[in-house]
Amino acid sequence: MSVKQFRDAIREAMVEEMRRDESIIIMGEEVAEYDGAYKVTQGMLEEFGLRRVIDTPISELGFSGIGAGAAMNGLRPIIEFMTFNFAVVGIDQILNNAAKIRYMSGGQVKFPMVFRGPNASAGQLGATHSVAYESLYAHIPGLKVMYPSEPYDAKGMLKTAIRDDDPVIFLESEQMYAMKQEVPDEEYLIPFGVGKIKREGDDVTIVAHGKMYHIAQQAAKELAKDGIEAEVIDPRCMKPFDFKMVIESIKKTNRCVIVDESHPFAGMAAEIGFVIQRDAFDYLDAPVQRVTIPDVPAPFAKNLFDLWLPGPKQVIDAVKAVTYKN
Amino acid sequence: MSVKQFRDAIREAMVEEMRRDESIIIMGEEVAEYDGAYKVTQGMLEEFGLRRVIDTPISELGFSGIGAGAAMNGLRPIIEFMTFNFAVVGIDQILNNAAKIRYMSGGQVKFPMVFRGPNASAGQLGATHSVAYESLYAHIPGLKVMYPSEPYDAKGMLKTAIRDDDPVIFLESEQMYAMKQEVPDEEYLIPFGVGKIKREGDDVTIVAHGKMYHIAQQAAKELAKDGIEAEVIDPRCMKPFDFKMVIESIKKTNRCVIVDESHPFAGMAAEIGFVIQRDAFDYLDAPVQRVTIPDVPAPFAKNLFDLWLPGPKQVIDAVKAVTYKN
Amino acid sequence: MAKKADEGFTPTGKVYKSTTLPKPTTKNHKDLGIKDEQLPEIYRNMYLQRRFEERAAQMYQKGKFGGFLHLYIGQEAVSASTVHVLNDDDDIISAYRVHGLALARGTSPNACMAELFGKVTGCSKGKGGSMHFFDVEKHFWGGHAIVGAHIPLGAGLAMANKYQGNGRIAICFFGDGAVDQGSLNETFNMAQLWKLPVIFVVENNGYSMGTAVERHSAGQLHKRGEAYGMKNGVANGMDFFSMVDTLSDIAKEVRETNEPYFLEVKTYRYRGHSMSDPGNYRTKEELEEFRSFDPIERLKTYMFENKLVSEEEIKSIEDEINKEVLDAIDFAEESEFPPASDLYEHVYVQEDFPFHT
Amino acid sequence: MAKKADEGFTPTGKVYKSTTLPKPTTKNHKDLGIKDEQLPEIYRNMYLQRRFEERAAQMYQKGKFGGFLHLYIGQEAVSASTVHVLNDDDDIISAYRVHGLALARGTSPNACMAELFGKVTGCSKGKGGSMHFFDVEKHFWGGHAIVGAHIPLGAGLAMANKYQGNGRIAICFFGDGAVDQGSLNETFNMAQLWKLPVIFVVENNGYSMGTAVERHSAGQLHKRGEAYGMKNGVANGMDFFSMVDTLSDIAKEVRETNEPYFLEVKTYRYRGHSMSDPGNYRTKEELEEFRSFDPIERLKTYMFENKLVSEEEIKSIEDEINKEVLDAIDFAEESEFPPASDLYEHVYVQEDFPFHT
Ligand SMILES: Cc1ncc(C[n+]2csc(CCOP(=O)(O)OP(=O)(O)O)c2C)c(N)n1
Ligand SMILES: Cc1ncc(C[n+]2csc(CCOP(=O)(O)OP(=O)(O)O)c2C)c(N)n1
Ligand SMILES: [Mg+2]
Ligand SMILES: [Mg+2]
Repeated sequence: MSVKQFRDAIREAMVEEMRRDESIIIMGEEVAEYDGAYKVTQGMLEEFGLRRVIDTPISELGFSGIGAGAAMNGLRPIIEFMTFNFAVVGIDQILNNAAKIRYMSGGQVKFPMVFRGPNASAGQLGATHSVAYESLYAHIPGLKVMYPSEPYDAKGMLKTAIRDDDPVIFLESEQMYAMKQEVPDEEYLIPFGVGKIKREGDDVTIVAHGKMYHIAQQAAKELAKDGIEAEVIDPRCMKPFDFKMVIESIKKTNRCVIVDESHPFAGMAAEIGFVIQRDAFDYLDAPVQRVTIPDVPAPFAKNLFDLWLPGPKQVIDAVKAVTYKN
Repeated sequence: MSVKQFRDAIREAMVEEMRRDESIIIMGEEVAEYDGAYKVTQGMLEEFGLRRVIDTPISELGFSGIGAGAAMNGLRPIIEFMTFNFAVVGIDQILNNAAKIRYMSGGQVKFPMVFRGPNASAGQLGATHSVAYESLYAHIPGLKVMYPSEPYDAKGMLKTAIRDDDPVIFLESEQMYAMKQEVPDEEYLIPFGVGKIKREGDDVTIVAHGKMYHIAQQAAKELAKDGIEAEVIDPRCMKPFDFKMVIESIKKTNRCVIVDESHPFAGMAAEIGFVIQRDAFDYLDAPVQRVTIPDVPAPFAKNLFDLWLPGPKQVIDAVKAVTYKN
Repeated sequence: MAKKADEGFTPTGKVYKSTTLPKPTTKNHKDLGIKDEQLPEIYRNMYLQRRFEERAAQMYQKGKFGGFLHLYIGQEAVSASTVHVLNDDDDIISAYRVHGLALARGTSPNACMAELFGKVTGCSKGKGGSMHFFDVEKHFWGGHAIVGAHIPLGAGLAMANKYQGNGRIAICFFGDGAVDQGSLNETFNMAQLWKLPVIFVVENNGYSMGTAVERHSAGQLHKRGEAYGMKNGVANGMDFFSMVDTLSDIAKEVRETNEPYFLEVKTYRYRGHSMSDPGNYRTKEELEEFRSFDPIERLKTYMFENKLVSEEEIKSIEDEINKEVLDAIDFAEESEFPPASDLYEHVYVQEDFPFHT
Repeated sequence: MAKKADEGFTPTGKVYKSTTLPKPTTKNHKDLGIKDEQLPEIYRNMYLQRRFEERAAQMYQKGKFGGFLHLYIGQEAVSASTVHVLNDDDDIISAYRVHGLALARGTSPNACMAELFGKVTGCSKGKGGSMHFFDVEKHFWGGHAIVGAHIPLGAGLAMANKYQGNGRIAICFFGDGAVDQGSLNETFNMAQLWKLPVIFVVENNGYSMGTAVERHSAGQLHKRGEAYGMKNGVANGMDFFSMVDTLSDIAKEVRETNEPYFLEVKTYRYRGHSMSDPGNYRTKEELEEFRSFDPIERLKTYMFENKLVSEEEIKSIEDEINKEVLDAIDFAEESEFPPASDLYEHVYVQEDFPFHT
């Protein structure tokens, strides 16, 4: 065990897998000679050389597609997006090629590849640079979507993603890269579709992933002072999603708040909430509530940005609403 | 009043608006000299000339963006996508430029433009050509999304969309283009965010848009034979969405089924269902159910395709489930 | 108000002469290393493509299957020469006008026809249809219908080949309409920068749907490679020998240097863009002119003139093919549709993916 | 296993000499139609850009505002010459390294500084920040931070101008990194085909973040226009006179012919890509060399050598600017943040849009 940053956990997952399997390569902007825009790939060029750690031009469509073509033909590319905001110009390769060609070929082709990089907001970067895209990718059949919130999960999940034969969207966060946690030295893998109860409680279930998981924990601590014990579930994987774990928890707590940084309209929180009301209708003592950003783009100004991004207060308010404590 | 095809209703809306306002242009693949891939723009080149009816190369990113730039600078472009499946390569211009630049400029810029064309499946065209994209666009703040199901609505809504100063995604359907309906000769406009109760009933509310609206009506007719009277709401506009109308209806029926051709995971149906449980929790006698395509890409084979696309039977089953009649 | 510009934007209005063929090669088959006995087989290959599609069109019109149907008729010399020149394990990828190439590569008419019919015996198990033929065992990577979107895939196939050092090259076909997609440029830049062993081929058949080349693409198509320093050239796609002549040099060079090449093939499709296209954008004269260059007739004439084959031999090839194609129709008709469970197959490699609705 | 290719893909390894400047023009200011008394104003313009950004960097380091900060320092001759050559109602659009261009166009230092600070008095009302300066009244269309995504917008501005016949042209700036985005090519094709009056300018400052031009773009950048038959050329962006010389010919021609032009400007950024970039990818020598071409120093020297301005005059310009920039900081500090209600403003033009959560 040793304490590691989130970015180190991700790097280690890649490095260990690349040592194990020579067909893995990584490509993206500034991943090689610059050592990574956020230093996630630091030192990888040195260890694996220019053949396996590949700087690309700013051509997200092109290199996503070249990666997909290489994946069809025997390689296992990891595509790093500097952030997922920039993946939008390349999204056709993800939604149409990586996600659908296997189906259209009757199973003759596979895409053992990972698209990874920071997702969602990272402070005041303006509207185009602050979108949480997990809902959009999870919407598309043919993709798997992982979104860890802690270094331990990140490492085990990324290793699973890299070894998997399906295209995986692996979402990280600039603002989580420096977070630290104990990470085992031995190898471990965390499977798809398995969430984790990270705090136990009987009064309400809070489901929160990515950066919002940490907000949920802060809220849970506050709530405990008021005698409300929240169960905090980090689903970790967006698709497949561990509905079972969430519903089991609700059978106990009868109340649920979902915290999600993506746009509210037809987002992850809507999906989770919909399924809960459908599959746990008789257990709900209150409607499921969601805490998301408002349905507006990200503003630059600090005060507006702070209003925009959900914080513990909104989570607490939502919990009070579902527990009828306000 | 005269009976018109859906495609004629759309064309008339464009033609009437273009006569009224010289700043409106239309651009897209084969819209001019070919008279439209689906003959929606038939005759428009002849009336308005090459200056206003503009054939583009197959460059969805480029012409969406050129249209957006022209919109910033005084024109009111209508961008026709041959289908919305092909808009994916140009989606960055929609999600980031048309949707967000106004916000980032503090309101100095506007995008009075319409992106329109057929959406969703149109028979056996394979996985990349059969996606219903309404959920994806409705997810993005800054866009408005309309999706009419009948010629009358189509005309009045498209005129509203063209006159509006915000970017509007206007979704049509190849398979609805030949549908006919009485359409008034006088001008009329249908506002954003206003649904329509197209069949009244007390037993269950069915919410269905686009092609699925017609499936819902077929199901409602069948159900009536069994003495179940469904209220069928066509929301018409995806964003803003007429939640009020749906919730009022549920206060009467206490049950709801949503029919939606988009992918289920974090789709329109999830959003509608989530909001219903949140805002009408105490009125629900059964969980809200959704009828969507399965969470897989569109298959080609006729038998699989027919299994894939929701039909009246699935709607009837869902209604039976929420009315506890099975 | 400001004075209006009178002119429109896109160049217009008249029907264009869509494309001009370069002169065919003067080399004969021996010069090109083609043995006498190979010629009838090449003829068979092209004739199969033609006959298959003629029958497919009939079946489509009879309502035997749905979806789009884009015919390759007129362009068969391109596919046949490609398969002739390349090694069997070189990687081929193309757009949605793809029946000819699949048949040329050796995918059976049965599997192809069954795919059109959406049967489980189809080359894509009935999951892809006309636009998505795949035969990966034969290094045939489909069948892609988002215009331009498979161009990066073609480069990716080549990247994997280079990485693995397996000596294979890739060839990536697309239509003149695809040249306007930015995917081409992003790919060209990386292919050149990274020295990827890939031949990009634009099959310039004069039209992107109803839009003549000059109306959708500024400049000459093959010049699009020059900006990147990519070697490029033009070939006559209506003549099998010309294609072989050009392609074999290119393939050799690409294999040796690992550097990409961009070839513009001038060709022509006799039929409409798809079955619903009346083709009003071109003149009958143009169509007739190109029909007079028919690659299949041309090869036949060559063989007759050089006494390399008898009328009977040709007849028996044609009869065999005709029968093969009719058999393929029977095969397709009699084949089963995919089982219902196939709806959930081939989405993920993972077998127990927990689908939810 | 197959033999592995030893080499990598992207050209590597060493630090490249990023860019080579073309020879500066030999014309003097009179040859270029610049009046004596305009020169100090031009100096003022460039010096303002420089000083503003130096102070902005200080404020950033003090933590006065957040987000990214990309400095234009070294490239000021490009913005200043653009504004000098173009009409005030010609339309300008650029990427995210945009402070210099906004200031050159006349957006007040107050509004610019306040925007950095995210204040409601900012040129984008605090909604955009450093990368998204807008001043539409001055025909300055932003500030765009998705690399390459504003290139079609630039052509669209020109399309509207041509449609309206208003005599205005558009100019669209982007970095060398943006040249690799397919948006450029799709736009170039249509701009050429449709004859749009737009000047595309790549500010080739040698690097896209840490990647030297030769490592990210195959071939010479300005050649990217040639494939489309687009006129193109290269200019020395470190020299104001050279820029004026080139740009005024281009602007004249574009205005007269409605045809686009692609200009590659060779320039250099002295600072890192953004504030967090240590710049290890280049040598100190290279940086020093380019500093020796400093466009501001160069103009000052020219004025001194030609006795067009006195030391005192320069000093007083600099003092005024220094004060103006300090005042701008005060202005920004004292300005209000946007009201909370602004969160929901400027999403839609429609005033009563029913937001829901
Ligand atoms: C991105 C995209 N836009 C539009 C279409 C619709 N479409 C299909 S084929 C076609 C014309 C393509 O012409 P070309 O590339 O010349 O190929 P050809 O049909 O001549 O073989 C168009 C516009 C599409 N499939 N994908
Ligand atoms: C589509 C996209 N990909 C990646 C980025 C991240 N990014 C921002 S600036 C930049 C480098 C751009 O370099 P260049 O175009 O040369 O402009 P310069 O910074 O030199 O002015 C990168 C990679 C982005 N903003 N957008
Ligand atoms: Mg063509
Ligand atoms: Mg640069």
